[in-house]
Amino acid sequence: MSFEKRTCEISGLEIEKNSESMIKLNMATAIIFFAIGGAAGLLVLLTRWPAIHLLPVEWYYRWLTAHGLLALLVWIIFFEVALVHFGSVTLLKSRLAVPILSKITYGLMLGGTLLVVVMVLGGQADVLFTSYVPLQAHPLYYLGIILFAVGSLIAFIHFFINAVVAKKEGEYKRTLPMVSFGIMAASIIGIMSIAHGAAIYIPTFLWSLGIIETIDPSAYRLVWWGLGHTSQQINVCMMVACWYGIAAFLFKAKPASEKLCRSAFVLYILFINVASEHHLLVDPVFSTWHKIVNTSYVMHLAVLASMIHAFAVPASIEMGLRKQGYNNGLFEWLKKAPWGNPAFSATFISIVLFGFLGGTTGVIFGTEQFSIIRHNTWAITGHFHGTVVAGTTIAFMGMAYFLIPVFFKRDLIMPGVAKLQPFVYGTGITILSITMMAAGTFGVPRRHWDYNFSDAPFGYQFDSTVDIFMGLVGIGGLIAVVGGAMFVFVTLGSIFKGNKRA
Amino acid sequence: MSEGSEEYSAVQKFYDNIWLLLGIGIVLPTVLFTVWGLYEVYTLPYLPIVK
Amino acid sequence: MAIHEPQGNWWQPLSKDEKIWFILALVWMLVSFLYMPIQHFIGVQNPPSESYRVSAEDFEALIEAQEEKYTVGEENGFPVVRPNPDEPVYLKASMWEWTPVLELEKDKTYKIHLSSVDLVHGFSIQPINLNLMVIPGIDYVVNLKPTSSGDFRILCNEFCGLGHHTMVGKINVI
Amino acid sequence: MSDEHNGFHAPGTFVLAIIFLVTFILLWLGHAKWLTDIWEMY
Repeated sequence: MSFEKRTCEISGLEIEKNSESMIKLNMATAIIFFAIGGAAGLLVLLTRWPAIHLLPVEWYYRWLTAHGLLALLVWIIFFEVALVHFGSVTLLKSRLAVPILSKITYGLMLGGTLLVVVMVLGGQADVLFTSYVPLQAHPLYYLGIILFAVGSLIAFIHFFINAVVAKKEGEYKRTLPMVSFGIMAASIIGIMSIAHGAAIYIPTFLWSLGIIETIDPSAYRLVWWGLGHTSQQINVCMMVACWYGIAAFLFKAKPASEKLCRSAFVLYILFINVASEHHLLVDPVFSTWHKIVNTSYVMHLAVLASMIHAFAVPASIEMGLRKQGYNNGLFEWLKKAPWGNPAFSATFISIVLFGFLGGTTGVIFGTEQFSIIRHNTWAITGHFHGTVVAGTTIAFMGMAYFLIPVFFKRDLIMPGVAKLQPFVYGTGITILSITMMAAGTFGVPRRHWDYNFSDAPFGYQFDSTVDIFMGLVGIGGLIAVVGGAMFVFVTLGSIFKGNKRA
Repeated sequence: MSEGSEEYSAVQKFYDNIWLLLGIGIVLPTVLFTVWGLYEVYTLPYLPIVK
Repeated sequence: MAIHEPQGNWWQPLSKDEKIWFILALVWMLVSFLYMPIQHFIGVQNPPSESYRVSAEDFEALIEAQEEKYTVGEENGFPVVRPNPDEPVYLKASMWEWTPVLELEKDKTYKIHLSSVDLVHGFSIQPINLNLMVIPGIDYVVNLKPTSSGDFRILCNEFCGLGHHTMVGKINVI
Repeated sequence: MSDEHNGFHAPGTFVLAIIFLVTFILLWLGHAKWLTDIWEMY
């Protein structure tokens, strides 16, 4: 088949025109929402920092809702839509099968996002990210989420359409390349996740209009987490695909074993979704067997998969660097690795932090009994800042540093800032995540405006160590905000003002 | 199914079948987590109240 | 490369380090997941599994009956209830209070019925940091044995509206 | 390479992985200990 494409001289990739414009659009939109979501995070941070306690109570919860939605959902899913196009078109040297679908996706997601943001900041949806019924928001809030979800669902289905077309036209024979395979796994998880989103948000929307009388709060929690946690598994899967991608682009690295790495992705597809059970471990209603089977027997197979990836990716990088001659001792390859290249440093930081901060604590807090001492404390917030931020977000930052020159045909501006950025951001998030978990260990609740309980009928003071952790969370958060701002300036600056390449 | 002279293992064929993966990836967690969970929600008995 | 299609049969044996790592990871996962069911038999801290449906009216009635029978005093406007360890104990979550204040005896096991009459709340005993969910319309039966004495607080750790941060209850263990 | 499937391809990564596993197990054991500090419940 012939279609309009160009060959990129940096990566050697063949870039098809329709997908190129969609990748650029989704990536730029993602970064803009990252900036807004990060700013919302700063407001939340300054409120929880006891020395400042910036926002009044209603605005704290509104900005917290906005921070969750924008940073956890909007930034990440827009970036993932770009990756879906990258994995199913660019990497398969194919074409965008149905260009209009990509445009519909973009329109629905953007429209949904704007509607949701207006509703939340307009004070019509003080329900937080999870909107547990019977808390109720304005119907337009639910409608906004539904639009966003339908848009992203179309994008994930589009992966399969593109893959079928590519295979039919002979662009690949039988096996997807590893990175595409990972993005395919993420798309399956995405379809599963968003189907649950539809199953819960459409009835909730009707309920907010008064058409349905009640929604069972337990059923809501069950199905909502089929969306809420599963959507985080899309992120995990996409992040791992990015690790493999960067390792391949920078070091021509080959997965040490196709068999092992693909098996790990298949374990994700089959088993990682039931990790949603983590949120229900100390809920009434669900039986011990429902909890144990879904968390233990099944979920641990997905953790095994993560441990395989966590070994396979650095191993492939090590093998690539050893081939380049850095073969002395155990760690010469690590010392001589291209630490000045932000695409590499971000990827490596993402692997290490995801493993040590997010991964270990995720498995531990998700153990049925350990949930008793961690559920809904700030330790949980610390955990997912270790996964979604230190893992996924930093991996996507690395991918952005690599993809912007490829797709926008512009050089990165301020290379010195870009070089430092992953380290600054990584340091900030590490401090933030660890100290949040430490405070949570003492029982500090998440989603809480005033941990001094000054207006409560019975006063309570946490152990005085907690004050130190609360302050450190503030400092770590500020460092992360600086790192995040550096990323936004470098990437948006490069997109609009970077030196043009031929 | 044979293309060229090489033998492919059954697992490799399974991993290359993206539609099968899509099907299992949706059905398995939906049954194990959602359907089972909803069954427990809607069969929960009422509190026996001692008057 | 991971961005190209692998050729031919890629179902090949693993290298030695991969094999060792895979086995170590698998063994550790087995330990971690066998722990959960085993802890139900040998451990004394497990998430309770008994629960029922209950309407807000029925639960309010149970709370009132308990207050009539066992109230021993009052603290900050809340009745202080000293229940009999042999009978069920009821604790109500609502926006934004925990009723009543419970007075429990150390090392006695109580069957505590937790429910909410409006929104989803989070039951968090401090400073021991024991956390459970409270769902409206559901009665969660918790067999609880306080093993330390003193004044304890019940925080709400699930967002329940703008007064969420003032929702603090009390348990005295004597 | 004769030791294609016998030798260690990535010894450095293997050492890092073992450090990770030890951290993981220690953290897990810490939680098992902290769990026994709370009230008895079932």
